[in-house]
Amino acid sequence: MAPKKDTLLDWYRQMVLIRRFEERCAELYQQGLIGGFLHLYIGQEATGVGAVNALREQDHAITAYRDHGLALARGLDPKAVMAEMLGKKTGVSGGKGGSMHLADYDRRFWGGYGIVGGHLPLAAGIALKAKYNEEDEVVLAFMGDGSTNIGYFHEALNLSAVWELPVVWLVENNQYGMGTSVERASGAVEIVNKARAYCCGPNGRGMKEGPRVDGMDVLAVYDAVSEGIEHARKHGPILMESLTYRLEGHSMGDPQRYRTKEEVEQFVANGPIGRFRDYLNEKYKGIDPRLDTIDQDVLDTIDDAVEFAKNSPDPTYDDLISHVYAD
Amino acid sequence: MAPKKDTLLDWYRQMVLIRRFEERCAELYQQGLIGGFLHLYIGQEATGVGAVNALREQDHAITAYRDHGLALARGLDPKAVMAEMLGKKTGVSGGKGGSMHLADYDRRFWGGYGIVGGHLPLAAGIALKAKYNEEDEVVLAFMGDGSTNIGYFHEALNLSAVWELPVVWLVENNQYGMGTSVERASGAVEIVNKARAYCCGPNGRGMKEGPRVDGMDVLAVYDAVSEGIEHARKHGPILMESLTYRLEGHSMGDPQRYRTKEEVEQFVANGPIGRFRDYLNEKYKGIDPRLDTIDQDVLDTIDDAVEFAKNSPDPTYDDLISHVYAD
Amino acid sequence: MADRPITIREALSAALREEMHRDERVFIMGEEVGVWGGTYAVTRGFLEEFGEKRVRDTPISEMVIAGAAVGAAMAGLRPVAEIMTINFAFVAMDAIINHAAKIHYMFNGQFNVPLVIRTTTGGGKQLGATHSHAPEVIFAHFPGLYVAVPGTAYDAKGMLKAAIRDDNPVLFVEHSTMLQRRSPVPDDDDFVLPIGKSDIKREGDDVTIVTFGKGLEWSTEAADQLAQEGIEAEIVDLRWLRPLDLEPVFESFKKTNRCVIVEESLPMFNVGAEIAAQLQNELFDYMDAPIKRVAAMDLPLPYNREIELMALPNPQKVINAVKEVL
Amino acid sequence: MADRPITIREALSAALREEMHRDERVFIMGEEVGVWGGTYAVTRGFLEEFGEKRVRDTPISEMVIAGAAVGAAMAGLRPVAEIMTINFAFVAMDAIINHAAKIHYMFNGQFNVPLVIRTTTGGGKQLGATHSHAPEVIFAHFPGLYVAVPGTAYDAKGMLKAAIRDDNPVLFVEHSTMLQRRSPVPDDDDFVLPIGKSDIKREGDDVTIVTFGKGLEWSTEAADQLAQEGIEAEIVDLRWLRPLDLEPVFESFKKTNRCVIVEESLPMFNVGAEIAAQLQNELFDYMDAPIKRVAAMDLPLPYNREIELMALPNPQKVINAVKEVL
Ligand SMILES: Cc1ncc(C[n+]2csc(CCOP(=O)(O)OP(=O)(O)O)c2C)c(N)n1
Ligand SMILES: Cc1ncc(C[n+]2csc(CCOP(=O)(O)OP(=O)(O)O)c2C)c(N)n1
Ligand SMILES: [Mg+2]
Ligand SMILES: [Mg+2]
Repeated sequence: MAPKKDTLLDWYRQMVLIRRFEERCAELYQQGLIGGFLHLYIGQEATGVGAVNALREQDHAITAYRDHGLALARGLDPKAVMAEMLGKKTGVSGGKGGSMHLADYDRRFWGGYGIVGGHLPLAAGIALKAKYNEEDEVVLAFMGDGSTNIGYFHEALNLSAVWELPVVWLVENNQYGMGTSVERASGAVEIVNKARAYCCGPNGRGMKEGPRVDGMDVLAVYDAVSEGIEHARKHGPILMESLTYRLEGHSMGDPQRYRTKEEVEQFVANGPIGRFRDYLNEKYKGIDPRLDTIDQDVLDTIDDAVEFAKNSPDPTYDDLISHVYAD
Repeated sequence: MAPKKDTLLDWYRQMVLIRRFEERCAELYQQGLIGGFLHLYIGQEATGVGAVNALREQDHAITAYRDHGLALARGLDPKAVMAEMLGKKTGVSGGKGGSMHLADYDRRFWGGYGIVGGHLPLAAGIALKAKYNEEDEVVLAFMGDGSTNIGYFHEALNLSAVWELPVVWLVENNQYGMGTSVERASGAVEIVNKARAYCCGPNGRGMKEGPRVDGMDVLAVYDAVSEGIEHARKHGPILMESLTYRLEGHSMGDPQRYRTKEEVEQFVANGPIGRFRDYLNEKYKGIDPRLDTIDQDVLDTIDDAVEFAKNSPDPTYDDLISHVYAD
Repeated sequence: MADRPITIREALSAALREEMHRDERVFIMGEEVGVWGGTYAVTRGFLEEFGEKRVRDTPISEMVIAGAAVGAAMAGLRPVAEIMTINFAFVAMDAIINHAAKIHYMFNGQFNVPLVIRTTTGGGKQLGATHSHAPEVIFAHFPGLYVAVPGTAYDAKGMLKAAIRDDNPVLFVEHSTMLQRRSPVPDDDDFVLPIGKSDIKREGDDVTIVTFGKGLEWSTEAADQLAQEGIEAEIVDLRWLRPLDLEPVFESFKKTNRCVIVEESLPMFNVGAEIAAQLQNELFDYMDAPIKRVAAMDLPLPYNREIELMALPNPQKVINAVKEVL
Repeated sequence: MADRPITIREALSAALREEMHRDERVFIMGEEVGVWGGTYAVTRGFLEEFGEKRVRDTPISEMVIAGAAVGAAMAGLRPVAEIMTINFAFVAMDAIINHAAKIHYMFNGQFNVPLVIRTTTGGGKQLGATHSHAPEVIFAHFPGLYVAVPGTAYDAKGMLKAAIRDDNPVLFVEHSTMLQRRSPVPDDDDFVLPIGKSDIKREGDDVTIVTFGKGLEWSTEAADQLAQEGIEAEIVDLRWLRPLDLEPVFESFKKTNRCVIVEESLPMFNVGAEIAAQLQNELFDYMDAPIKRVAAMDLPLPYNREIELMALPNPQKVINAVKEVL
């Protein structure tokens, strides 16, 4: 079912929101208002928005530390997300998590995690819950290309195959893990090929090798992940790959010796937002002013978020010592 | 180059030696002279003997805890191996290692390791040494089917592919990891398929998917591993699989609820030693008495080994406290 | 409901079985828990009783055993994950320390992790350097996790039930050579012990012995022998390394003014160190003698039985230490 | 050869560079050590200088980084493996504890493991619960491994060179917030410090402060302030947690009779516990006051800067502890 116009405009809004939100974060980082690591999602918006919007309300999402884009796409309040970036008590994780650890229980957004691959077993476990309770829920687990080389990946994908868990394993292949390109880090350079290590058990049970989708095309991602979710619901896990690109450094202060300016510029020129805007302009003649309005609205949203975050209180000593254990 | 008669007879001797040696070990275990875990290799002799004999002197072998057969095939002195089983000072590991930790530096037999998969990175590291020093050496790394599901496997095989290390990864698929059959533990039931996760990088670099060889046929194993070694020398890693069967329990005291007596009996009837003896009798008419002599010699060898082991001293307090650190 | 003498193995089985009957969300996952019946036979018959859904054999994949259990717990189930022995918990260390123990805090309480990781510990079985660890202390180092170290059937049952009912991750450490120890246990589905409470296992006025797990066996034997010489040792069984309850230790020390800590851990940076440090800090004025520690020797354990036993604590070493402080 | 003030980062680079020139068998492997130049820029320029053979970027695979380095070391190379930060060492824990530390013993000395694992430690950078560990103590718990925790450029260089030349596995722990600290270092290719020697970093008669790593910074600042009040602290820098050299601590304590231990570790089962326990045991008659410990609070570190700093030690906390024991 092709998405409606309003839906497409909302995706556009989400993509622009992510982009502007992160640009503002980079500024706030320079000003010292955001600390720690800051991993920007800029360039990967089509992947995040296309994939997350393929989720149904009851489905789950989980990812690594490069999580702002996915959190916003999943509908987390930009105010609370920005407050978390600034470490405020009103942040989604009470200011204790920071940029890498955004989560929202109510939206089934299980967080950002900083240990590469560490969240993949969690995804399997969440999917097990759905299967155990016979609930129609799917887990969409995002991960970077680099993380597919760690032991966690292997164990989590294998378990999901053996137990036929409803997981869509989605590799955001942005071509580098920090400064190491895929072909310098991975035996298989087509990451979806790794599915073959988890297929096929009795009656063809196991991991489906999904497509390598153009991760700069939000519609393509949406379609592919939608199909992936259908597959996961009915048959079990699938591994798919979104070919994308990180336009900024790995985190703030990356010397970027591992790639050329020209390489980056080529991707800037073909960025996902511009492409989608062209598509919308093509499809809906005369829509451009409406897109401008969205652009403006997004800026207002972000101003509000920053304002909210700045005016929010820091957590206190009581917060520091709370939630070490559940009571 | 087809092996000569003497070679074949020597393989026969090795296989019988392993079998009788372990039968004796089982007795000594019942008598309380061997302690700890005792993982018998009975049923897998053709794999060990075929594979180890494909090694050249300069090559390396490493394995998990099910290591008696490989140690003996690699030419470790049965006396010193038996002494290790009994925990004596004269044992290959000074009585500190025991059954699971046989090793011999001089024979490039890097040991028996008890943590499932833990030795696989070591194999990669040993191969790296060869490559680093531009030496024509190959590492033959044995592992069980069950160990291919642990993170170590993934990381070690991937690294060997990316760095093009001279390793033959040989899975001894005896169909169970303890009580868990391959199809209950592994997404891929043809374990060699897992090679596809490590292939192919730039210029086809990566893991070669090797054959699934009849692990009950010592000649087939020898041929396949010989080719594997050639491949590893020239091109880098290869993953291969030997289809075999463990006729005894996982270790002593295995209730074996996971398989039927009928299943076991079927493999007993087609055991590797009987098959090889039939082959020899077929190929060399009138050889049977010579095989009987070998059988008898082996028993003498083992008697000597047990005698030696029993008469050897226990390690002392000084041994206990030595080699915690190298000096 | 009368107490019945049962073994620690039976106590553990009973606790698991009762909690699985009580709460549908409780399930077991791990290597060989199902078809095999548990490497230490604790879950024998469970597959038949509860079925494959609730008794889940896993591949040899400790990282995902622990990690998937964390995810399932966050999502609302109550997994009892088994790591066959604590020697294999190093492979799962990140999942335990960085995930099980941190998630509740890191996301400001949004997710609970009601998880029990059962495992067996201990040397003395001729399994050599990599298979003879008793490293409970390094897990207890980290906040966010509880660490249970029962030494009797009574405690094993009451503590395991408490662990399963609690909303926090618990590393539940059973000693592989104590599973046949027998003691009376209430035959009561609601027999649950509090989390983080030490227990006086024996009363005495002359010296305080603080211990846990296997140490309880050595200490009890030592105390029996000491009693024949007229020396009355009070034994405080910690039962939990986290939360660590030292109140009974302090109370006892105020009376005895002398203390020996007994544990199977390695001798450096161990449980005894913490207790000695806290005692001298809290009760400086009560110290009549240095606090002594009995632990394993500072080396990997060897296979050979003779020398392995030399490296481990035993009742005689406890007696010697007690005599040093008297 | 005169001493030159350089940073810890420069000291580490120099040590690595010199040892790589001296010995062909020494090579570097780890994540981002090559093209990137090291996440903390310690190996910047090394790829250009030594080539891909000796400066080896790896996949994100800590288990095999540590494990392959063990194998290479057993086979005769001398790897310097880098685990980007100690937070990621939990994933490699089994390779470090069960393999690096055990192999020499388990095979009765047949194989040496001349391996250095470099890593950075420490909180205080707003990285949150999983990225702010300072868990050196849990590695030091295990025999078979050495654990280095330098706090000055001088020590960093001399200790790293010693670690590379030694035939044992060494976990070499650098503090991520101290890399810019500067001190004079001999410009000498054969400047090598002994393994397992503590060092008196400041002399004083009133109190002994025992510390290491980042604690040295806090303790020095505290001692400076205390000096202004006429309190002279003696600072013993452990430098190594294994081998642990407490002789200088004992000597100092005999003089001061008072001791504070300062570390970034979590507060329970930490380094201070061991030292306090040993002090009361060895020098019971010299104790004029309880031994105090300053450590991080017993919780995972949060992201927010204000509360993160509350949880960590600082000079004021050291001063307070010193005043308690005086
Ligand atoms: C276990 C572990 N090792 C190393 C790191 C350091 N690290 C953080 S991000 C990263 C690169 C990950 O690359 P990829 O998976 O491709 O994700 P991307 O950053 O490209 O989104 C590394 C090595 C870590 N966080 N965890
Ligand atoms: C990390 C780890 N987990 C669990 C174990 C316990 N264990 C020992 S052998 C074994 C089964 C291994 O099966 P496989 O690899 O097929 O080898 P086989 O015993 O069949 O030779 C298990 C689970 C272990 N030693 N190490
Ligand atoms: Mg990437
Ligand atoms: Mg097997």
